[in-house]
Amino acid sequence: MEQARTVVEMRNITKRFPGIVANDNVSFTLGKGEIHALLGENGAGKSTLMNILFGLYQPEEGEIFVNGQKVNIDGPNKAISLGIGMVHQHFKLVHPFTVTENIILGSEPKKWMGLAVDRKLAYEKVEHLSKQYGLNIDPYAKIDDISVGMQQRVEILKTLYRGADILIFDEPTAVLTPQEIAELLVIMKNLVQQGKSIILITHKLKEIIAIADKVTIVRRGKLIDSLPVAGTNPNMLAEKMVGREVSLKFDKKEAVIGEPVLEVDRLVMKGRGGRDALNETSFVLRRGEILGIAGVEGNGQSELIEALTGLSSVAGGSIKLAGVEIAGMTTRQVSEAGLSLIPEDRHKHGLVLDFPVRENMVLETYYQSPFTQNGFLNFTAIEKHAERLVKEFDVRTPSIMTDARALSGGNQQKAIIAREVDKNPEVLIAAQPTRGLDVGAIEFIHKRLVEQRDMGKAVLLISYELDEIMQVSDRIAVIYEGRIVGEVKPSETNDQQLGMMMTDYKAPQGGPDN
Amino acid sequence: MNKLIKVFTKESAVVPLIAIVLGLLVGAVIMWLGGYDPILAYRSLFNKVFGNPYDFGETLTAITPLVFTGLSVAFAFRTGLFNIGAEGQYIMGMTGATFIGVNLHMPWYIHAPLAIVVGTLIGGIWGMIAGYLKAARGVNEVITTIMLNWIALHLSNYIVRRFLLEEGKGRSFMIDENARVTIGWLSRMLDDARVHWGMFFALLAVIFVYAILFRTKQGYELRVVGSNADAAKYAGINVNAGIVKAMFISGALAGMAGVFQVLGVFMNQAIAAGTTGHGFDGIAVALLGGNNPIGVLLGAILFGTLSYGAAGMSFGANVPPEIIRIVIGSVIFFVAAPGIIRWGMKKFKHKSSKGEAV
Amino acid sequence: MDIATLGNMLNTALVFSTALILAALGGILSERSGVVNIGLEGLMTAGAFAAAVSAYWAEDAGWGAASAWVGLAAGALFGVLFALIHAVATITFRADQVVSGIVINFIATGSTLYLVKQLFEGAGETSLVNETFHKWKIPGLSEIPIIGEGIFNAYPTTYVALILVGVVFYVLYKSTFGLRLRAVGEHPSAADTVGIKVLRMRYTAVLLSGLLAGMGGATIALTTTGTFSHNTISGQGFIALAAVIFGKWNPLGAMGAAVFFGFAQSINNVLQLFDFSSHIPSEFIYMLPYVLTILVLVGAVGRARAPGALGEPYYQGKR
Amino acid sequence: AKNENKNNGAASPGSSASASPTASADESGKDFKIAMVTDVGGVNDKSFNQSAWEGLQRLKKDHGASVKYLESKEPTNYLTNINQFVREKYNLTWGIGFLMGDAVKEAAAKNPDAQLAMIDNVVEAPNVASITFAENEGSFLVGVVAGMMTKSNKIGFVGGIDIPVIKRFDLGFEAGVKAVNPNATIKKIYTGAFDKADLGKAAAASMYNDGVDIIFHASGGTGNGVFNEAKERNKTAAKDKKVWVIGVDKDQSLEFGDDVTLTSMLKRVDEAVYSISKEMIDGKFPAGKITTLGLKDNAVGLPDTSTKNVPADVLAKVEEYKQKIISGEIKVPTAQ
Ligand SMILES: Nc1ncnc2c1ncn2[C@@H]1O[C@H](COP(=O)(O)OP(=O)(O)OP(=O)(O)O)[C@@H](O)[C@H]1O
Ligand SMILES: Nc1ncnc2c1ncn2[C@@H]1O[C@H](COP(=O)(O)OP(=O)(O)OP(=O)(O)O)[C@@H](O)[C@H]1O
Ligand SMILES: [Mg+2]
Ligand SMILES: [Mg+2]
Repeated sequence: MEQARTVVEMRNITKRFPGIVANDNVSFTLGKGEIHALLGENGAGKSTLMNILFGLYQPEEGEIFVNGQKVNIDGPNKAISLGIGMVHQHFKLVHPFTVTENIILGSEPKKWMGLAVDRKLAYEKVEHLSKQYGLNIDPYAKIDDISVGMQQRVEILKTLYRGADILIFDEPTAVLTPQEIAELLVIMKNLVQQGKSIILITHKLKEIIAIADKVTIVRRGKLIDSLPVAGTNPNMLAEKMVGREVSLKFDKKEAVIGEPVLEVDRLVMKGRGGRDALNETSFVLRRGEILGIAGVEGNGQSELIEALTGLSSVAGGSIKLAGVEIAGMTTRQVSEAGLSLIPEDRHKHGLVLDFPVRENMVLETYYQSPFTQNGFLNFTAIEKHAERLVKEFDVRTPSIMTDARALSGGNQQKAIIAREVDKNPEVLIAAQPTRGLDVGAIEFIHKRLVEQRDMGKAVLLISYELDEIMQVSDRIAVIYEGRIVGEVKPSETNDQQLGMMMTDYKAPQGGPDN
Repeated sequence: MNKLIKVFTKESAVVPLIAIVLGLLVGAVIMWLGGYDPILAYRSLFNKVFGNPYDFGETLTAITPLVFTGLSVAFAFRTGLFNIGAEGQYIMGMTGATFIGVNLHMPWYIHAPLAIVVGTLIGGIWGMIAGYLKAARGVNEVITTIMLNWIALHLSNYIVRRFLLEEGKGRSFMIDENARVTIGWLSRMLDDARVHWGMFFALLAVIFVYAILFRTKQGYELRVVGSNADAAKYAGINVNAGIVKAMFISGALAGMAGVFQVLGVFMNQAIAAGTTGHGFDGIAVALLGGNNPIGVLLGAILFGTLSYGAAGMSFGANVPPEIIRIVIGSVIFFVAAPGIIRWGMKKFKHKSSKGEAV
Repeated sequence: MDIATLGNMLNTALVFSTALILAALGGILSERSGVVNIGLEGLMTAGAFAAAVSAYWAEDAGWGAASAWVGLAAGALFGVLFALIHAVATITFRADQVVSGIVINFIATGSTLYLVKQLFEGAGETSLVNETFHKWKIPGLSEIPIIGEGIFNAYPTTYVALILVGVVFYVLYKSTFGLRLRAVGEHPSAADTVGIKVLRMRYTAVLLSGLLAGMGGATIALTTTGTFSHNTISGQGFIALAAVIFGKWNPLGAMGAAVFFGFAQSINNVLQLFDFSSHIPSEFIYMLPYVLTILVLVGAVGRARAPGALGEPYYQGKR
Repeated sequence: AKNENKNNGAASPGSSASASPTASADESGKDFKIAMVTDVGGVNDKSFNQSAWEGLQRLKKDHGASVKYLESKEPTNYLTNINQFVREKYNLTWGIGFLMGDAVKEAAAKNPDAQLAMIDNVVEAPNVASITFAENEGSFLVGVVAGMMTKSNKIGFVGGIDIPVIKRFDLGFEAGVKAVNPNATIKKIYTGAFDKADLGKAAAASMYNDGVDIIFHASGGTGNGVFNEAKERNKTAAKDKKVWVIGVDKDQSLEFGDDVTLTSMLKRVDEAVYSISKEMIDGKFPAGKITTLGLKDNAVGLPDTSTKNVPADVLAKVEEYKQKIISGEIKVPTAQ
């Protein structure tokens, strides 16, 4: 690697939002051909800093230099023309559009004197680019129909299509499977070899150690340190990030396993397009254990959740909760029978964002005494309940009257967990409970899950993140194409083996070439 | 209580006030450009409304249906539904009340309440049709309510003609004395203005809607459905039933507007060529009131006062009464886009601080 | 019912549908960009007013047959003017789009009538325009059975509307502008991050919707009434809005919905002329178009999917 | 001051038709305030409201009375608008249009000292003068014209809403046609509205397509569409395929031209308003009386301009029937 020439320099950037300084005099330098990690807790200001570099926000103070020139990045257009591309934390894809349409959007190849989009040329270009970088994307597919991993590749292609030399990845691995992560890391290495420079935001310290050249750490908007990765270790990074010592090793007592409480037997459910989303899925969950469901996204996990919670009806099979058949019950009946769900999508399914915390805390129990008396809501009881949960679960909110929308992701998640755990369920289903959260928040949530287990409850953990599954579960069931294809103990397996089970690995597949 | 207080907190009280002033100013400028005397016009408007007991009473009567239709639209909005059909529900409510009022003969303590209940129910059912079609078939309620408005108009004309017609009058028979809800003593106090119990029902409806929405389990459910239907489903709330219920209540409220127009004002139902617009005005009132029951009440008062006073403007200052629609439109505009007012205030402050510096 | 009747019904239906098609196209453009437009009624009112007034003036000034075209242009222009209010309120000041639409309806009805009274000595209606549009028979094509009489002997505005359906379809689905417009309506921040000026696109779309809806209103004044008064536009804007949704935000779909509606209206007249149906109470016949619309919607499979960002004001950096 | 005129004086378009010479102006009405309240159609409805207002304006011109109107925006306004004038001590307040009946009755009962008058409806009260018209008689005569002049033997009637007044037009017309041409068929369409020109146009199109060559409309603004369709057809039609419209209330040939307007069924609301108001000024207000104005009063009938399109022999026939109706030899039906 050549001696790093500076391609981006951000000097003394300050950006304020109402009531908060998101970036406080932060400086940041990116060298050519470098992979530079940006690390910090939720809300530390990482995305904000990068959004400034990409022209989405204007800083109150500070200067930006690109390739040695002082620039004023007043919008994404300017950033793009400077060769900056960004893969956003929340993908910026138009779902009803095809892959190609998304990629060319804004700089379309034209025909007929610019009157029409030259689709043929566009598809060719995308196909070519996809080959060049080994991304393997179907240019004709609709975004709606492709996996999250593929969607991310579309985002990457978008930047490459625009000729970006400086690529910003904002938490690109939060939503990916282990295989996809491995592939992404390869792709990134590939990119720097082709002369690109990369800024990588991630909460996963392992990834930083594995791939980054430098790391910059921010905390509460302030720059803490910027140092070469060589010579650091995860513990040291974590400590710099949170400002205190964190134990990355997750300790839990041996599980005391009791009788079966959730018995799922040959569950069948039709998915979209008539194919079986659940194909005779069977497993048993016992008291006092955490069963992790490992699997690549889209292998029936969502359908399994819908079936268990009564959100969708099943085509066959049985679900017994503490001996009672719950297949065919309504969501409410299932909930009353003792099943709680921490849903995967907290914004869409877990909360009413425009309601205050107070009212979100009784979303499933509002109709029960003491929250409702004679048809009227009892706000004293509701408030007391909310105050207690906020305190017990350390939900950081200005007050219980604050709208849920205003809470940070981590605190929103804590609120949901508080609500679900407090229902004192027999079975707690946790779907992707820590997606996008920082190490501190993750630690908190994992502890709560184990606490439930230790109280003799049963926990079903559904996650696409192998690390999480391996750390938290007492037993792991692997789901593949709607079927449980194997069960293992975390202590008796490893990433590789699990990864193979998850993809029903039979023969080597043509991965990205390098 | 908190919500009540919220209504009167600084920002939310000041912006509407400025909006009203600005709206009146817009009207004044237009009148002035048209060669009218805006001051005389507004004075005439004020006089028309507050100048004598009769007109004051009639203003109350004009406000009453707007409170109901405003609540109707606001209620639906709160539950995530856009009810453009208050107009049709109003007409159906009217027809229900007329039917009972004309065809039955009972003591007043049964007759009037029965007419109110039946009219209200029919309005509710009319709203429920749109709710049902949305819940069961996914048909957008905006289209169905628009269509149902026209269907209601013609259907009620048919019912009046076929079952209720007083030959040669082009309207139904007068309703039974016992079905009327006029308030004799108050009416006499107000120089025979057609005041009726409907306005007290309107106030009750404000409280009722407020209580339902923010105080009851039912309202909580409906608001969850309105704010995030997916979350409602995950929370075990029956979203489809919620939609149907919400449209029933919304329709019933609009129906009540029609009920009291028959039982308190007209005492009959005419074969109508078109709709009265109370339902559409209800949309404006709901929006003026920020879809909050108390806001709706205030919005209806403003709307009703201006509309009723418009005749005074045209009488006293010869101003075409259409001007008042511009005024109302402008007020809503400024209420809806508080950004404009804030932007204006900022500019203003900026300027004056600059002035000081110089 | 013979063949000729069918052609005649189609012809009548198209007269009725033309304004709906134009306004619905406007609605589609606006809503595809993410801006709800329930102000179509008001925009049509503005268009009808301007058309009636300026065609009358043009006629007075001796412009002859060109007067109607002047009226059409003026209607379009006035529609744009009122749409500008909607655009400023909803796009720049992020006012609630439904509220702003209602405001447009209020201000349009109020101000046009006020202006009529100012311009016509206190009259509530503009003076009659004689130089309105007249039907054009397309030689050759008009000889085809049914559709010849049905489609190719129509007002020029009908041809304009049908051509515009094609144009809008092409623009939406084939052109760069359309791709960007749809992106803005589905996911504005995605569009923003690839350098598309979201607000500018929305302005363009809303102003175009004013143009088209204004033309729609003008059509009614220049082919049907010849004047403008308080009831020249009475509900057509809302029907056009229904056509937008019914047609699933697709120009061809909206055209289908508008023609369907026009057809249902003309059935209604034909029914009154036949003996077998003359016993049906007329009220039920009047209801027919509306009932049919609901029935078709109930029978139609698949829910309409509104543009993803419809109704949401755009803030840069909003998640 | 400019605006004062708008309401109180300036002739509205088309009002000059029946104005009497200004030379005869006297000041007998100087101290009298006379007002009218329109129904929701508004003062420019090209129909009875407008006609009534023309009558009042003529009264002002001829006799110096001060006149004023209020338009009702919705039915609740009927009573409040009337009361506005009654409270302002107007000498006479007119309720124009059938729909105002109940409101006039109510106001009259509550204000026994006030003088009110009513067009198109009967209000039995000691202080109200009620004026109705025998529309069926006039319609009979235009029916005679249509029956004699149709070439296709198919004649159309376009009604607004199916209410008693419109039924009178309908039945009178039908009787007239049948009297002279028993073989003619009459097609009827009620559009269900008085203010939807598009429905009028569609209805006319269906009729003309069906072979109808003359349409009589009694549908207010909806009729604009009928005229529009007829004009459109006559633009391109061969001479022998020409279609006609028979106008209503006013001489509609003045607005829509005589190339489509065969004749009109005049209903002289202006005359009635003018003369009854004058009687009030002269102290001869027909309080409590019901006046039905028909052919004998020249309050309904054909305008003079009919000679343009209606041949003399037909007009002669019309005159013959007119006499028969006046003499009572022919009874024109009013309702079924
Ligand atoms: N558009 C905005 N308006 C107001 N405040 C904002 C906005 N965007 C970010 N913030 C604030 O700025 C702070 C930094 O946010 P940012 O999204 O940059 O954090 P982050 O480091 O990317 O967090 P995460 O790891 O969760 O992605 C947050 O605490 C938030 O309060
Ligand atoms: N558009 C916005 N307007 C105002 N405040 C915002 C906005 N977007 C975010 N915030 C603020 O940002 C803070 C954190 O939001 P953010 O979504 O960055 O949280 P997070 O911890 O990064 O969680 P996530 O996992 O959802 O990214 C909240 O306190 C919220 O008030
Ligand atoms: Mg975040
Ligand atoms: Mg971030």
